[in-house]
Amino acid sequence: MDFAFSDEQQAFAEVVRNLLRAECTAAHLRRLIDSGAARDGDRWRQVLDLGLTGLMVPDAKGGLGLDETDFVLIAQACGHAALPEPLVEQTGVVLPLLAAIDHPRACAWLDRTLTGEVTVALSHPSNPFVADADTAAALLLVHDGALHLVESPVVELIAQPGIDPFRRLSHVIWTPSTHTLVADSRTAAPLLATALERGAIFAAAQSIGLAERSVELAVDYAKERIQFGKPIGVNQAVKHLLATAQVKIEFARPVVFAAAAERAADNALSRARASHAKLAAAEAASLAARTAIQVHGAMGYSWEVDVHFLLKRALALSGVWGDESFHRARVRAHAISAADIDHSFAWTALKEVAADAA
Amino acid sequence: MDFAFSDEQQAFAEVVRNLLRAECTAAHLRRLIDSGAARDGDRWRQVLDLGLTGLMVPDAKGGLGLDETDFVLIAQACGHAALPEPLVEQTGVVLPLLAAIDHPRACAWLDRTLTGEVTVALSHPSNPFVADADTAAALLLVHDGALHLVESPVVELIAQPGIDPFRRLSHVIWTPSTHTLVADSRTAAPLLATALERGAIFAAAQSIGLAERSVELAVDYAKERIQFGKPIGVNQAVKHLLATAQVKIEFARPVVFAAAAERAADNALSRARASHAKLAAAEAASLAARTAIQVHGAMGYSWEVDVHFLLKRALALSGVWGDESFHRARVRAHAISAADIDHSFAWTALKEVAADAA
Amino acid sequence: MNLSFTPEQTAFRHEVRAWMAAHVPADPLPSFDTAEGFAAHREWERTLSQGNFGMVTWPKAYGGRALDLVQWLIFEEEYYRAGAPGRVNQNGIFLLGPTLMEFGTVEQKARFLPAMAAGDEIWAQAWSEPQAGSDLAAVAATAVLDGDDYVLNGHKIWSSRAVFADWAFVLVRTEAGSQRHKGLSLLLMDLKTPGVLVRPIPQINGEAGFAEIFLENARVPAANRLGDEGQGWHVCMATAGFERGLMLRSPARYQQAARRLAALYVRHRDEVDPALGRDVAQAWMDAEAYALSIYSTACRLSAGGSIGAEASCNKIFWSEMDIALHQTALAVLGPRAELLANGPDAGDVGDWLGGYLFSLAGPIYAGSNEIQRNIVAERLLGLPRG
Amino acid sequence: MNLSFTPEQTAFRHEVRAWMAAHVPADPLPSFDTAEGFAAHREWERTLSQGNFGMVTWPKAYGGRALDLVQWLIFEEEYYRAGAPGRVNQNGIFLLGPTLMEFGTVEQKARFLPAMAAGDEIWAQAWSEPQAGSDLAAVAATAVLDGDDYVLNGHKIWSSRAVFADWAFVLVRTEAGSQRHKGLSLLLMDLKTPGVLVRPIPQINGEAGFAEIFLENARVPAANRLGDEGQGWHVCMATAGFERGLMLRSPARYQQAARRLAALYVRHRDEVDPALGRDVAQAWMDAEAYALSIYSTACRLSAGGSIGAEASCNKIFWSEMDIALHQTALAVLGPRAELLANGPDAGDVGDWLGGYLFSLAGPIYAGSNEIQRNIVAERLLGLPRG
Repeated sequence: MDFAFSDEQQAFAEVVRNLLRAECTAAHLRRLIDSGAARDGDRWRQVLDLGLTGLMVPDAKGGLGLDETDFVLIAQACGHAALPEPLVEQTGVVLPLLAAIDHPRACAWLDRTLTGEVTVALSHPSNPFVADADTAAALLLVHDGALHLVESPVVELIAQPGIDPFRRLSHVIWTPSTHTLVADSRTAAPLLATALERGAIFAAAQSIGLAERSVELAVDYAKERIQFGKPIGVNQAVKHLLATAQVKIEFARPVVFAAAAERAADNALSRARASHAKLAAAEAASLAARTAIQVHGAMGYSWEVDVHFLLKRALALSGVWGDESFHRARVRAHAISAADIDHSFAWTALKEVAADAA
Repeated sequence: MDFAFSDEQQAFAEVVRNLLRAECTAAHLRRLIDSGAARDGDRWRQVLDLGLTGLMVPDAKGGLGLDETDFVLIAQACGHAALPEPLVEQTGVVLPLLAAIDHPRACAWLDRTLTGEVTVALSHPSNPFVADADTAAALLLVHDGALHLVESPVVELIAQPGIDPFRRLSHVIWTPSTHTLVADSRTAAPLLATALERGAIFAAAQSIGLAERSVELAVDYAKERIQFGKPIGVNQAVKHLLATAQVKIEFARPVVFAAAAERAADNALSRARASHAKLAAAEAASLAARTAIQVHGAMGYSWEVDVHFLLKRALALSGVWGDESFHRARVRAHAISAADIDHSFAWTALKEVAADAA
Repeated sequence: MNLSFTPEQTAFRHEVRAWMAAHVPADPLPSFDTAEGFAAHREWERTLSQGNFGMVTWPKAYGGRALDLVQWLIFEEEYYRAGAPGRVNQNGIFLLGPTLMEFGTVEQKARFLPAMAAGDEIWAQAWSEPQAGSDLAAVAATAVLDGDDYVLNGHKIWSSRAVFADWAFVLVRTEAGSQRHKGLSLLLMDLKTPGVLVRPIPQINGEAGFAEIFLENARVPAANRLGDEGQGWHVCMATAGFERGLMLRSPARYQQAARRLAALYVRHRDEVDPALGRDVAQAWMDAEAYALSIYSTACRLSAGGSIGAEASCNKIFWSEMDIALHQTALAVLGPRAELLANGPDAGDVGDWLGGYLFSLAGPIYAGSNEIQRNIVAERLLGLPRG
Repeated sequence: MNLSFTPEQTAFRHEVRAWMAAHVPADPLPSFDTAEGFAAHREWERTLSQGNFGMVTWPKAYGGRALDLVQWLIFEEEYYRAGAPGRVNQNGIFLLGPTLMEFGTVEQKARFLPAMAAGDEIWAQAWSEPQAGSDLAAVAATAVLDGDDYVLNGHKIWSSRAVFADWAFVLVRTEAGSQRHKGLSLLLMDLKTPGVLVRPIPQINGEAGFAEIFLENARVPAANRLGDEGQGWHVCMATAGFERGLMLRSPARYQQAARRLAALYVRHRDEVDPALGRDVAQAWMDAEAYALSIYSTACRLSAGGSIGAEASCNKIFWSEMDIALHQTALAVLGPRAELLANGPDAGDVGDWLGGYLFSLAGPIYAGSNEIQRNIVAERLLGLPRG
């Protein structure tokens, strides 16, 4: 039982944080919006240069062979910065999925994504639209449960404007064929299931980052903004709003970390945990962003203050990789399906140890 | 459209309030507990002397011929005082029910209850136990949907200790017979349905009174209690807790009054309204009592402070005459059953006017 | 107590319903925080006025019908039921109008009220300043009397709709060196006055719903002062009372929203968490509770009563209800909640998202809910000011 | 990060489980706020101690096993899983014990800790006074040195379990005329000392869970002062840190309660609002979140880290979770929720009602949640004190 990140894991995350602190400020975000571009090419190049894309790809396939616990702090950092580029989905979901598909075309595209030369977008059954399809060189698409790998020139994209200015969503029109097939439905099912768990856990990690940033912005403002001759942060009402948001964060964060650590177990508890992580982190991000807006007053409702970037990303992430209804149903089923037997954290662990020993 | 009580209605309620302010203080409640008696005979005699028992009994049967709007403020006053004696159920539910039963034995017992000589307890299918059966001279009991009127000496009562020291609950063991029958199931059904609506509305009215009293006690304490050199009521945290409770009350009270006014319409809206009143008032009473305990600090958790009487009555009332699940189901059914048609307050009223005109 | 409507009230309802059916634009107008939308909404105000529906509670002399508050609520119910456009002139007709009737001179009323009811002059409120938000008494903008004019200098901000509006009611310090609530006055200012610079501030949705107003030696006739000199705070507090009172947030708005939410839920019931049914029912209850409370207050006011700190309860309640209701809608929409209403595959998502964003402003504007809770605690419950 | 248990940890769990299965009383003990129940709970403490389970994290010299915090959590999980009795000596073993280890002299530790772990001496906390609740620094009880003794005078209140306890740790003012946090000391006082009068205060449930303590020239040896003279505030704050830390509210308590709630819901699922399933799932999530957070903190502390204002987050979280969880249970029980557990027709109502009442004390004791939110805002987030 060790609930701590290794020095290496922390150092990795710190490198990403430092890069994003320098290259993904609110000023950068505003410039990107004004430019109309999907990505900040300079920043994306620097992110790729960190060599993180293959973090969760096995050594044998050219990656670092690490797992969810090695990436969860990085995903949190990306949420904190509201990073527009698709590092989290590429590294945390798409590349490990590509690596798990035993097909020459998947291998070839994996190699190209590992170098950062291109990105591949994933159309997952959980998500009605595809994120970042317009900048991807190829798409992983699902038809009748089977996975197809299709190059971008042969699909038609219908843009779906959403609330987050940095999430570019598309509806994809395409034609499956035997040439595009890379995994039949039986093979694809567990891969897609794992992708969902990872998508949910890393969306949750990003949401924690968003929540933390929201509270930071609000605290900074509450210390500076003077009303009635004092900083507004001296008011108990302001203090208690922010303390309540912070408590939400404190009891969502360890759930997200645990979900990352337990993902590989791939059992009923690990899935309930991922759902719990997604729900708790989404709630923390939503509450923290709303609280930050409230603390900023009219400023908070303006485009000039940065909180709205966080609010909008939080809104977008709360519905992808399983919405509230989906995740609540999974948790409820787990919580009540065996109410009379041991099924909580420590007790389940014990059962598994016992089962292993048997 | 007139949402005001008449001068007469207000005067009636004020008479009750004045009596209870004098005769139903916390000191009286404590004395009653110490005595172990079910009722304060002196107080009950004074309450009966007000001549209110027959308020909702038709003129022709010896009552005042008034309706729910004439009694709702009185029920609220009884809640405010946490009155132990069963005025609300007798006047608001049992006597009108007795008066509606067309049977000579019911008439005879109605006459005796109208004088205040005796009380009659009601075992309603909504309530698993009978309140105040141990002091009643007779009981209205239900068997296979039919109403029976049974004299106390021939029933066996098994006391069911509950949280409210002033609610004496019993499980009743008895034998129905043709002699005890006063209304067959077809006749009884609408009478019992009406009793449920009235029980729910007047429980809601009492809950409003309990909630108001809780806030009053907390405000008084917050003005007097000094910590850190100031009354604790200067703290925004205390202010906002109490303001939040008060808002709950303000938006439950008019619902209860409307439920009383609409009861006679006996339609889908009036039933949804009664359920809404019960839910909103129970929530207000629970929140206000909890807030009052919190504001009192450790004092609030002691028997010495009066808030616990209010908390316990609120707890008891929240489950009788339809619990939370029952009332939420009724409201939900109404809210969604015809989501595309007009079914809110004013619009429904319009439809009925239109229907009357047609 | 009688909650049914009189035949006269019902007849009026039918009249409004019929007129709305004939006049409400079939398609929603563009947002009034855009130039095109503002013009379209101004046109709608004129249409309303031509139907004699500009502001039905006002005296006939000012373009109204002298109806009572219950009739006003009936009007609003039919207005929302018909899906009629938002009132671009709400700051004028709901806030400044009643204030003018209470404090204005005969000349001021005649000059401003009919044009307001007719939609010919759209008003913005110019009270807040960068350093005077919740703490409105910190207002620093000055107005110095010079002949028959005040000369205004200062910086106003968070002025809704000022980008396209015609006039503004401005809170300024008319007594040099005065402190806090003293020495303030309220002036009625043509936004085309030389020395007035209006700069749009994009809102969270990117639209220019706010503006800041720079005043550089802008001249406003002294005759346009509303109320006595130095009485500006008193006049403003009366306006704030109207704002929190019965006008700005009609119950019908929430009853209509709760009904739309129920319809949305029914369409998606099989796909979503059954517990959302409880939230949908709660939205219905909240909207009904708000309606009943407002009817109750309207009856009390009609009978000569007054509204005090209870208005702060209203503000807290509707703003929190509005957020909860929209959150429930977004939960029902699930993964489609992030779509903008005008997208190709938006389907029935509607503008719940936009409504949600707007709802987040509710606990802030018209006096933050923190301030409102202070008011409830101190003025309604009598807790000490500290 | 590795959330599985080591073979040693699992072996320890099995040892605790087996011991508990053999020793936990079959029927619940009477409430320890009654004389009979107190005696039964003291006996249980002795049984625990005989099994060498009195306080497993303590050094062996004081009756412990020198186990780490993760093992402590495992112990607690098995303790709650077995339905073992509440710890009547919690103020001693969880609060005073760690404080003694940090501030006590060698003699004090040897004198008090083994007797505490053995259940031979049950401790009460005597800090609050009628005018010093949230504002603990307003303590007025005095202790004047006279020879080798302090002579105590004053009035303590809200002292849990003091009615039947043996000893109390008392916060007093040892420097005459000192103000606020200065001049206070913490003394260890035998409750049988002449001049000590303990008067029970009935709690909301009618039981004498509280007491007030009147001190009239009660003599306490100076050797029983814990920490330096005048350092009482500092010592108390350390104790409060332990109170809010990992000891007082084990996650296992809530995991066990959430599981019982789920079982209750499953039994009544067909009769109740389906939305209650969401609340039941939320209770499971909250209990798990609390457990994960505490495990995370335990690992951090074991690795040499410290716990600061996060402990206030814990206090807020468990106290609010506890109320919500019990409210859900009462909603499931519906009309039977008002029944006391021992009634003839109580069926499976259990003691959810008693648990609910007790949960209402959660946001009050060990520092009210209002105070805790101030701490989170000021110390964790860095907001100004004002």
